[in-house]
Amino acid sequence: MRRIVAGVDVGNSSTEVALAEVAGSSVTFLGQHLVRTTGIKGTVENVKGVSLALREAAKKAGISVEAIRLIRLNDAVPVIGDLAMDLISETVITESSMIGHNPDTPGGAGLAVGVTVPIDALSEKLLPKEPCIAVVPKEFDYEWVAARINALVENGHSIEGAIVQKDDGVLIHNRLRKKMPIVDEVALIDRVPLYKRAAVEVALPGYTIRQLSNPYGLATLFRLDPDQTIQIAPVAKALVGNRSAVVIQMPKGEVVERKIEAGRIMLIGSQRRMEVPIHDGAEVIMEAYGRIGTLVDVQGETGTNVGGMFHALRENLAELTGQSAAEITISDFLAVDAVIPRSISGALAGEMAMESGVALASMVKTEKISISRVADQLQAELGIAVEVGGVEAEMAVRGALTTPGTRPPLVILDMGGGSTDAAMMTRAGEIHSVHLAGAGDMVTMLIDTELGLADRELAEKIKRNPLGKVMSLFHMQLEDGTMLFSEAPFPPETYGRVVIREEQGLTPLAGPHTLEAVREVRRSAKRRVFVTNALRALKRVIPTGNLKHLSFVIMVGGSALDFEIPQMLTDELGKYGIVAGFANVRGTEGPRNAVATGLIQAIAEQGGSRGETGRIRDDSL
Amino acid sequence: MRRIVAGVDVGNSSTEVALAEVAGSSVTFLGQHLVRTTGIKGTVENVKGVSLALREAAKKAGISVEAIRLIRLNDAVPVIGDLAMDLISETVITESSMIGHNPDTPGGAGLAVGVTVPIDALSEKLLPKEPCIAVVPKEFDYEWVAARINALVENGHSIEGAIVQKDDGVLIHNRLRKKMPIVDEVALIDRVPLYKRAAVEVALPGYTIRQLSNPYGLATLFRLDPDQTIQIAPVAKALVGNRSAVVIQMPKGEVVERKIEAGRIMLIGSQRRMEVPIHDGAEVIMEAYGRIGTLVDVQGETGTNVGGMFHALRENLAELTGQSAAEITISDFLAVDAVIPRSISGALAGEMAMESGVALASMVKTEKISISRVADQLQAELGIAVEVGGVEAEMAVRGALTTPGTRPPLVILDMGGGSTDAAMMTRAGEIHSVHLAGAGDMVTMLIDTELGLADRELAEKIKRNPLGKVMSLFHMQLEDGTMLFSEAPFPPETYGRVVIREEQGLTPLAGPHTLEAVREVRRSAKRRVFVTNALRALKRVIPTGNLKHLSFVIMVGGSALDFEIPQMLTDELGKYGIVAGFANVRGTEGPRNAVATGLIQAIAEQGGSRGETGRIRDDSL
Amino acid sequence: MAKRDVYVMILFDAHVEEREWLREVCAGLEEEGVPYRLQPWHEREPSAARLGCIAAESSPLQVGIGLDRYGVIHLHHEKLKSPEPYLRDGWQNGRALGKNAGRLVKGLPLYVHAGKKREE
Amino acid sequence: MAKRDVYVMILFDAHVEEREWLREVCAGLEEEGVPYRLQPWHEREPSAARLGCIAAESSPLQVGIGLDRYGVIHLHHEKLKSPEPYLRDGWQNGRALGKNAGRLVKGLPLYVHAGKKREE
Ligand SMILES: Nc1ncnc2c1ncn2[C@@H]1O[C@H](COP(=O)(O)OP(=O)(O)O)[C@@H](O)[C@H]1O
Ligand SMILES: Nc1ncnc2c1ncn2[C@@H]1O[C@H](COP(=O)(O)OP(=O)(O)O)[C@@H](O)[C@H]1O
Ligand SMILES: [Mg+2]
Ligand SMILES: [Mg+2]
Repeated sequence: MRRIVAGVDVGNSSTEVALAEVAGSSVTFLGQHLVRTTGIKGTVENVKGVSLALREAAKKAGISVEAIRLIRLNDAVPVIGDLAMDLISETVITESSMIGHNPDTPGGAGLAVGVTVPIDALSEKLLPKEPCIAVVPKEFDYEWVAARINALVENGHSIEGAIVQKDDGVLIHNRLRKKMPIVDEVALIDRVPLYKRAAVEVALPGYTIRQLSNPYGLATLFRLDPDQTIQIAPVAKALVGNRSAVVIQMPKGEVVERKIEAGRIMLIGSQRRMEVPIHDGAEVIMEAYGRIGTLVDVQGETGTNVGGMFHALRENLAELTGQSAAEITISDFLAVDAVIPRSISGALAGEMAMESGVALASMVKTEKISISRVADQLQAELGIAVEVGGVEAEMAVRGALTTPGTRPPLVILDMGGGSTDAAMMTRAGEIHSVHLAGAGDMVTMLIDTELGLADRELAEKIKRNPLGKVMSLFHMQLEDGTMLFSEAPFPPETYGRVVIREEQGLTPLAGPHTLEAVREVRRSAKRRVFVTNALRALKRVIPTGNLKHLSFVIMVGGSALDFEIPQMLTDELGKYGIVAGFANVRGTEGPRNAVATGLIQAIAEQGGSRGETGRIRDDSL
Repeated sequence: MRRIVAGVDVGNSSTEVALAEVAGSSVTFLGQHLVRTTGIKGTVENVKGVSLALREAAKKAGISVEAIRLIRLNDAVPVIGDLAMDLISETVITESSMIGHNPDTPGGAGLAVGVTVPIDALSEKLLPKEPCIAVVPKEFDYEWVAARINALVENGHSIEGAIVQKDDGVLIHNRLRKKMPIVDEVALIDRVPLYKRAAVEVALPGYTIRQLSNPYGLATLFRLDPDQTIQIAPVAKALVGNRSAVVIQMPKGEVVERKIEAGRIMLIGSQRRMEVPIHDGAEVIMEAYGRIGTLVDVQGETGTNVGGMFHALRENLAELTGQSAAEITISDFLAVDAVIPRSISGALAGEMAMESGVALASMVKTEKISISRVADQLQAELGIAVEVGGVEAEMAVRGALTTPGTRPPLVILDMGGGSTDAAMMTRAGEIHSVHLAGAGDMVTMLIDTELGLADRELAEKIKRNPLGKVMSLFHMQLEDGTMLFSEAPFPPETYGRVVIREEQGLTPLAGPHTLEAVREVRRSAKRRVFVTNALRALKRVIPTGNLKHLSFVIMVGGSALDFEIPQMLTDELGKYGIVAGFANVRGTEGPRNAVATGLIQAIAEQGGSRGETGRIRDDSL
Repeated sequence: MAKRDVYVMILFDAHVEEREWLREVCAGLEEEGVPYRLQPWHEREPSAARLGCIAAESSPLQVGIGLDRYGVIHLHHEKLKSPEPYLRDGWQNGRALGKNAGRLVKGLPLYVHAGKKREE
Repeated sequence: MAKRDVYVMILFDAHVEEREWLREVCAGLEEEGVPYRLQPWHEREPSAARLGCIAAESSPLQVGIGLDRYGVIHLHHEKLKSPEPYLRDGWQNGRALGKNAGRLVKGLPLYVHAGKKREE
């Protein structure tokens, strides 16, 4: 009996279809297609996407949808994940004691010390005996400012430097007869304390300041005693790495790196409970996780940041699954350290600090997703027999096994958006699977946060594409340092910028990051999520827990399409002697279509020998 | 009584002088100077440098050398250090199974599979049924090659790609009617195995290859069974990150990352002995060091690499100190992980691998350096009274204490070339000091090795200066991303290159490294040596061993002049609440002249109150 | 080439009386540290486009600015080989346009929000 | 600008008969993926310096190459504003010089060992 059948895999992000002609146990694949999943997985809205995918696959195969005799839908795993991220440190400047920023065009270079005096107050006072630093709000024109300073200096005033609100540093400097360092673009100049001793330092291009970032430099300039030096030292520390800076000597001026009360996380395991302060960072948390046996639940200390995080997580998941928040128990989580750029509160020129934080991906078990409703609706709409069957992990393994060069025992890693799923097939055909929190969407979140984008779509683009930097109207530097030569000029909004190189064109990035910095954030986010999760998954799914007892790891799923994630794992798992690479389903499909392909093979096997399809044990459920 | 006196500090690298007028216990500093030490420290050749430095200092002070009444020479600490570095891994290709390199201008893009056939052998054979990859040695001109391939393709040959010795990839590709990937600049083309199945992949600019770096990609292309896939997997792993590659299917072709038999290191301590395999890396070694009590000696397993390393070290030090190698015992060492670029043996196109290695700095106690001979000679030559006195650590602390904003208890870190010395002065004026192996010269060695320069002078320049990249005839990009605009064109040898920005001009770097990569090597070398050693030194020298019990750390010595090392420590030690910065000796001299200044103060104190100068305990001796 | 030979050319309709318009463009270039040369053009009502193109061609840095009598400013680059400017703006944003001219020379990102984009 | 308008200009003494000399220079540029235009110069015995300067000035990419009848090749850039070439070499190293012309356009490091340095 020859008949045309379809395998349909509805995932959280993608719906995939495979079409084949099955005759006994022999299978001829005819076509496949992928669309974005319509609606939330397991709801009848999915039908729209499935119909579309079937139509497109049929078109490619050169058949009509009506020719399909049987559709098999996968029995999706009832786990669902969510993400959260929070700061654990915060930098605060008290009493406007410093300005440390990198305007593109400061004026002059060098070091100056004096008392801050508004530019227009200078002549109204008597000839000051003390050296001054002129404070210049935006109302004053550079010509006027320069003329004023020149006249004052002529009259014996000793003006040593300037703090300027507008981007006028070079303009003023060029018109001065006496050269001095000028820090410009100080947005909140009206908050600069007046009639206080201040030091201004501007380094030459490509250098950083040396005196104001040295506590003893400040002690020398301000003639501080040891106690005052101790008090001002955090200001020096905060200025390390700047090209220009102003330090104002204030009785209580300080830079404080405040630890936010981030609280403790309680891990409830089958063997024991452990409490870890979030401050200890992701590594310590994950290490504790490794020592509590199987995870039963996680809780955050109430009234603290982490308490709030887990509360929000439970609320989100409750809403999504329709359970009550109290019923939700967390079946897995992944904590990852993150570096989060934030504006320093109390800063005068928009200075940023790199704060530390923790990103969390969590996963809960839900009621079984009622895929049968989707099946019924589909059958009604298309008039084709629809059956639900085949555990996802088993189907994925079957599909992945069509990759050349593979055989059991093997592990597949299904790297999707919300979860990293792993399934091990032993030599005897037994399958163990696990579902871990943290996958492609967490990578996107890390990129979004660490680059300070606040734009998930843009972060997703950065994740998926290589970068370039437009160097001139017609040249772009690529990540590997090679130059690309364009015939048409690059548009002005990309000029001089780091850009995302998509097929359809270039997307420029705002922000101060260099190409190397963006690349490093992108790659480290991928490493932190997928290398960590691959190792976690393998250790759990291999019966002995020892990676050296494994030969083959096959990557499938959307994130296996990434242009660098699979190579990272090939490299990393290669160290354990594991052959790891992305799948090439049926020798042609790459890492896509594994489950849909597996579903069709299951049909063929049942239609043929009706043989055993392997016993299933899903460790995470 | 008013008299002019000189303090003279002869170091391994620098000789420093201070001149002052002393009247009772009051001191007026007149001048100072620094020269390179002439000859090895403690030998009479030093006299030349001392005389020069005195003359120059006198000139600056506006006095004649004869006006000096007394010279005091420091009593140098009798420790001496040496450096060594060795590989612990090595990558070897057996049987010419792959080419993985990044020629600037490969031809075409995409993936091809076929049998390797010499370009001139192609027509002599019958029409091959199998697809071929043309192998083109340098004798063949690109016009001829292209014409030949075009003719063969016309006649039904299926030529799918090419491997070319000369830099002709684009030239050939532009003349082909059928487009195909071409890997060029394959230097050792005569070692490419012929009549074997091979795959050629070239990625688009800015991308890396995907199929040949995936084990299952290779399995698909070569129709490999699982066992063959396991065998070829290291080839895929070795190709991760390349823009173009060739893989040739050889029965025994493999890439092996061989561990070199690096042996064990034996740490003999006052409390216990420990053996650590070098393979475990620097962190494990240094951790073991922390658990053996005071170090008595270190030995390397004989017959192994590390044994050889320590043997060579002892020989060097024996020669330098005139002791026998057997007498030499190592009083401190610092192990640091290093990444060492090496040509892969068996490679066909000069491919490099990043091997791992360990760098070691060691230090031995020697006989007391006979500084008195130097003193006698100096006295004879100049006719001025010369006395030796003042333990180096004490003098350095006295000098450093002239930095504004400091008071005991404090620690000075003397960061020189061969050693990092620390001295703690307690509130009671007691001084403890230690001498640790590893300082500026080790940083230079790491830079030299990790960038594959084999040029210590160049590495020293990289250490001391910021970088730039010449972007066009008139523009240079600096480390912070800003652009510098030049009036004269940059010379051709710097065009498009990473350059060292010295005051006297630009030094271009050869090699493939990006500006970011060179910068990262430089900064990480500084961190690995000086952050590590600062923490080691502080823990040893603070009576409680607890960093939180300390307020002030003052950096002196040549490496405290570095444009970023002091800031790294300001930042790092700031985390423990320590005020750390480079000294400003006498409020003017920066981190230089501490010992010379301290010597003069000691004279004044003796001449004045003849008070106690503090009891000395040197922990390391 | 000597310092005097490196500049951005600014051509303006000789009828322009508002010196303030030119001053702001020049200030933008000066703040960026890029030299410029100012030159009036006496032709009958030249367009900003024409002035920008000529300026770019005669500018050793290949970047030219044209300012017409209505205060329209075109920023042009010799390599563009078309009358379309790379950036276009009104005199109100002269400072930003001058800065952008300097940044174009130096290869730095432009302030695009301030100016108007080149239509393509 | 359209593709045909982006090129490195190569001017050669029309008396040069060794096509091989030109072929290698062109091959160097082509391998680097940079278009060029070849043009003979009919003046009486022009120097490589003169040809290089004129080539650079008439080259939309500002990079020009001059080849005299003795096989001396000058690589010039319009911005240099002096008769001194940026690089100079003999026909034996034509390929390297052509590659360097391409690399100068692309902002890539030059093969300096192959060519001779510009005296300053
Ligand atoms: N070309 C690609 N490069 C990198 N990531 C990709 C690519 N295509 C999809 N992804 C990522 O894959 C994830 C979705 O994987 P998928 O397998 O479709 O999920 P699911 O199994 O939940 O439907 C998302 O995080 C998405 O960003
Ligand atoms: N300007 C500088 N920047 C960075 N390092 C420097 C500088 N000047 C000297 N050094 C380094 O200081 C070390 C020598 O320090 P020094 O205090 O002179 O040694 P010693 O005390 O042994 O005489 C060398 O490693 C040298 O590279
Ligand atoms: Mg400015
Ligand atoms: Mg090439």
